[in-house]
Amino acid sequence: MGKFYDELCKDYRFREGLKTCINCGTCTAICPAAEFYKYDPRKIVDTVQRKDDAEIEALLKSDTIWYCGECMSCVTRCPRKNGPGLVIMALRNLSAKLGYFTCSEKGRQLWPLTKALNYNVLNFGYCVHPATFAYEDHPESGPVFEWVLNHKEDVYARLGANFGKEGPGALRKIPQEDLDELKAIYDETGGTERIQAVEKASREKAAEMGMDFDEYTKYAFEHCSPGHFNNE
Amino acid sequence: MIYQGKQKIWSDYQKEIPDDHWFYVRSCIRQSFFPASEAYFVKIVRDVLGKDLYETPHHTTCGGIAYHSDTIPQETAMTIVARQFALMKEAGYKNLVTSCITSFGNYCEILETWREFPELETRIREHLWKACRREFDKPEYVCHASDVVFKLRGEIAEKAKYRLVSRATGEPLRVVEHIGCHYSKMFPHKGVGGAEYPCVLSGMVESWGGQVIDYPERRHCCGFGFRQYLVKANRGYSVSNTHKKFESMEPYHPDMIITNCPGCPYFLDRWQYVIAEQTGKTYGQNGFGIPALTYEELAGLVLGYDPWDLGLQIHQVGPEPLLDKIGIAYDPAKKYLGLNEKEIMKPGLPTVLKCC
Amino acid sequence: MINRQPVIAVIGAGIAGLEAASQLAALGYKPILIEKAPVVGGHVAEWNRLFPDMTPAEDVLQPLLARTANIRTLLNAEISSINRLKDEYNLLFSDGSSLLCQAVLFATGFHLFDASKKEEYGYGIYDRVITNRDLEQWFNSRQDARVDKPRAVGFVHCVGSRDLKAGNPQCSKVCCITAIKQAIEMKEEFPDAEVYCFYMDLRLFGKKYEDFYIKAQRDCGIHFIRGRVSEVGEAIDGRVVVKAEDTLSGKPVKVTLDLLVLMAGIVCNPDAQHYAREIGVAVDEDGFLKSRNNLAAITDSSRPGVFFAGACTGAKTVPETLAEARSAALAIHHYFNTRK
Amino acid sequence: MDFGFKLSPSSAVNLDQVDRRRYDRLVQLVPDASTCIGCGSCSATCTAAPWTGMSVRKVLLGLQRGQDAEVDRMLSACMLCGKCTMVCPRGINTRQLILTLCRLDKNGEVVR
Repeated sequence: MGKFYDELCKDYRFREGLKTCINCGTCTAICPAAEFYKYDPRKIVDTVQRKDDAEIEALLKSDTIWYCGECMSCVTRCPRKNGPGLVIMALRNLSAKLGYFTCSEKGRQLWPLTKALNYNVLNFGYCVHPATFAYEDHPESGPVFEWVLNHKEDVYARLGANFGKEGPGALRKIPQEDLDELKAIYDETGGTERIQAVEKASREKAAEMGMDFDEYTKYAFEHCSPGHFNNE
Repeated sequence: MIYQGKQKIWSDYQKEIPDDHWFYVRSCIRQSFFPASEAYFVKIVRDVLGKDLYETPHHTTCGGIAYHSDTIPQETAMTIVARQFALMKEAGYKNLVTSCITSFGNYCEILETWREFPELETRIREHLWKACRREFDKPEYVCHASDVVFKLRGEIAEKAKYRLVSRATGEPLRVVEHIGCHYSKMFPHKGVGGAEYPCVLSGMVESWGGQVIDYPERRHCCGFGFRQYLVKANRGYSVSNTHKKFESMEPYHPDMIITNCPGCPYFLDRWQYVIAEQTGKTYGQNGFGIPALTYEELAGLVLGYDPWDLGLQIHQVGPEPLLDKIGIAYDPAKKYLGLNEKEIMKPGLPTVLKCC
Repeated sequence: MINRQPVIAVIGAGIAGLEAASQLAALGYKPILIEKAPVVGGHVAEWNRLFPDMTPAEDVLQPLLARTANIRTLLNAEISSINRLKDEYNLLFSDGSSLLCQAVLFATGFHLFDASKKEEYGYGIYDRVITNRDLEQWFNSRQDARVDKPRAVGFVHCVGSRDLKAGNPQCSKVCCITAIKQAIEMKEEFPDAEVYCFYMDLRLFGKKYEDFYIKAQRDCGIHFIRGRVSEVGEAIDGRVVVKAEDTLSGKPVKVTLDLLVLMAGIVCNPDAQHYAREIGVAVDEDGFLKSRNNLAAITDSSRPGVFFAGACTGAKTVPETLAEARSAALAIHHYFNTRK
Repeated sequence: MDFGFKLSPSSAVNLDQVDRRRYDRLVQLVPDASTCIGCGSCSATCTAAPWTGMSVRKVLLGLQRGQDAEVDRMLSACMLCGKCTMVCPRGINTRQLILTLCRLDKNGEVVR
């Protein structure tokens, strides 16, 4: 009893985020995720504070913990100084660590995210970069951004960026020695290990689902089964 | 609405903002989607107002988006931030200015966590030393770039070429503000004006002649939600949240939206395009949308810079009705030109949303 | 023979001070009532009717006033500081006068929590948001433009109570029943109005309180929603939009109201904290004055000659306050009796 | 244009718009129905609950939150054993409540 709870307690965000919950629902009332998804942050915090291993394990393997948008609106209002959003971050962290995230559709999205964001960080020095922002993955970025992406050099030069060049400025090329430092930080602090663990669990899941890994990655990125939203 | 009530709250959340010598760190999203905003922030602060703002080419992301998408452990995010602090120390600066709200929130969260758990700070110092052979000092002040513009809003007003009023009627423009969740929702005292009625943007709008419009869903998230936008399968969450905000602000007929966070203007802009395509509905006048600008773009406009230099052409919502209302001169023929008026193709047009 | 001549200062002439002074007088003492305000009666004098019998506040106050009419009462008397001497206390007033006494009774009562501090509820910002006290004053005066034939009224329980962020983690105890009283009164006043109560827990501990709750449900059709209000916004017509989670169904709810009443909680009178610290009387972690023993000696302070009655030690109902005031009078009597 | 995702309606219950006619009529016919305190005794003792999610408490709440389909689904699971009547601390005649409710349509009209 309580082994997952004890594990969660090692996470500073969990210690900050869970004091005592009185189930008042203040968090849920303004939660952007609760409004659209089958999601209730109050219930998650209440489940976790019951310390029941079976219940927490079910959460770690569920879609539920992946619905939060980490806007932290809940943190402002909780009368008991809890941060449901921080509790979610700790749950997600543990789910990633244990490989449980592959048990749910929303959890499996962790791989395409991990791959894309960390690729950007380690190669361009930023989490998002026009070089890897593909219009076909982002049709909502609109015809105007399709145009920007098709004329990156011209448009970014026009708008005062230092696109892909040395020296300071927006979208500059990050010197290799700085990217090397980022890599060293990842190696030192568990970032690399996390990426590898998420990849390994995802590859196993892809095999289990009978999918080629690229196909699995794309499917996780794009596919949304019915049933997540409240009206479904 | 009782304006004095807000003033009373604002007076409780006075934030100390240093008035010079800033160490600037850029934003993943702002530099990608609103590069001219960063360029004009630097230009206005340095060239127009004569302040010292330093940028090193060696700085990087703070890792905030990767962190809030749960793809890196907390200690990785903290050590990336510690490296930024180290670069600041090496350059001899103490006042950190971030171009991004997620970063600003990330820096505040990390410093607060270290304050509460000093052993964690010690561990991060070890990590940074082992990984990069660097040492850091914590910043004396952490500000968002909008705090700086807020601080300088009076000087900008003095040099302004335009005011946020209708040229035809002299009436103030009706402006909706959108603060960005990580600015002060986690730490209300870190934001100018607190979490419930922040005045960092409303202060600018009022100084520059506009009228701030409150509406019921003002405090609601733009819908970014990190993974809820970044993963295609989740974007229904993102657009639904923005939709909720637009439905709530629609009856007030705002002339524009001013935003704090780099992500919000992207979502408040692009989701108008998507909503128009999916439902046929537009929120501005005559089939246009409501322009969602960055505060740098707005500062640039009042100072009289060319809207196309400020990058308003890479918003999907056309800014022309707003520019016309204020009486800002622009050349439609030059909207989509490259550097030195180089002819490049024009973007395609949305089927529903009018944008020029 | 008991020494009948000590000077007893009763600080505060609300119902606790009045009742205690009246009892002390009946025991043969000559207490002095010290009141900062220009009138006596405290909060009860500002209230219209009292739960759970809808007794006019007047009916509680009038007999007390009659019984204390001959007691020396200093009005507009602001104590600037209190000095502790060997066995005595010297009260210094802002007009330069002073009073040397052998016993001090704190009957300093409570302050209503400043509802504007719960910024998300918009008190002092949104026109249609008022407090329990504002509504009670409207019942008295019928003059408040904000109360204008409302068709939908909401009550928010626990505003600045049970709230760590507001600095008051304690339950204010009387707000649940006050909300039910005021909700019933509003329903009686405006029968067509929908009335909502947003609560975390309904703490209806007192005699007849549960009956009052059943009446509110069955006879008045008041809607009880178990969820703490998270946010209030203003709609374009000036009405307020209230958001909460209905935790019993696990769904966010929102409702548009013509009037929102915040049940501001009870906090210690800051003057009392100030005086207590000056004379070395302990203040509890909850901000209220600390009794020598919360079970057996609630009216005793940590210092000889200093006593408590009423809400200075925590939220109290009217009957509890009156009973405690009598108890304090008796404690003072024993104090002088045993010292003799 | 297909973006690969779509707008979703808000799930927040808007109390301004909820149709409470069926509930109001029920309360006219069985006034005690309004005195429910949501304690859950009825659900805890309910024979049908473990398999069907039947709960008198939730039925009453669902009526006030515009969740008619869910209410009818729960009602259809009731076996009228009456155990809930025995345990209700407010003495609500839940059996009568259920029978009455089954006779009311969405508009609160007696149809059976």
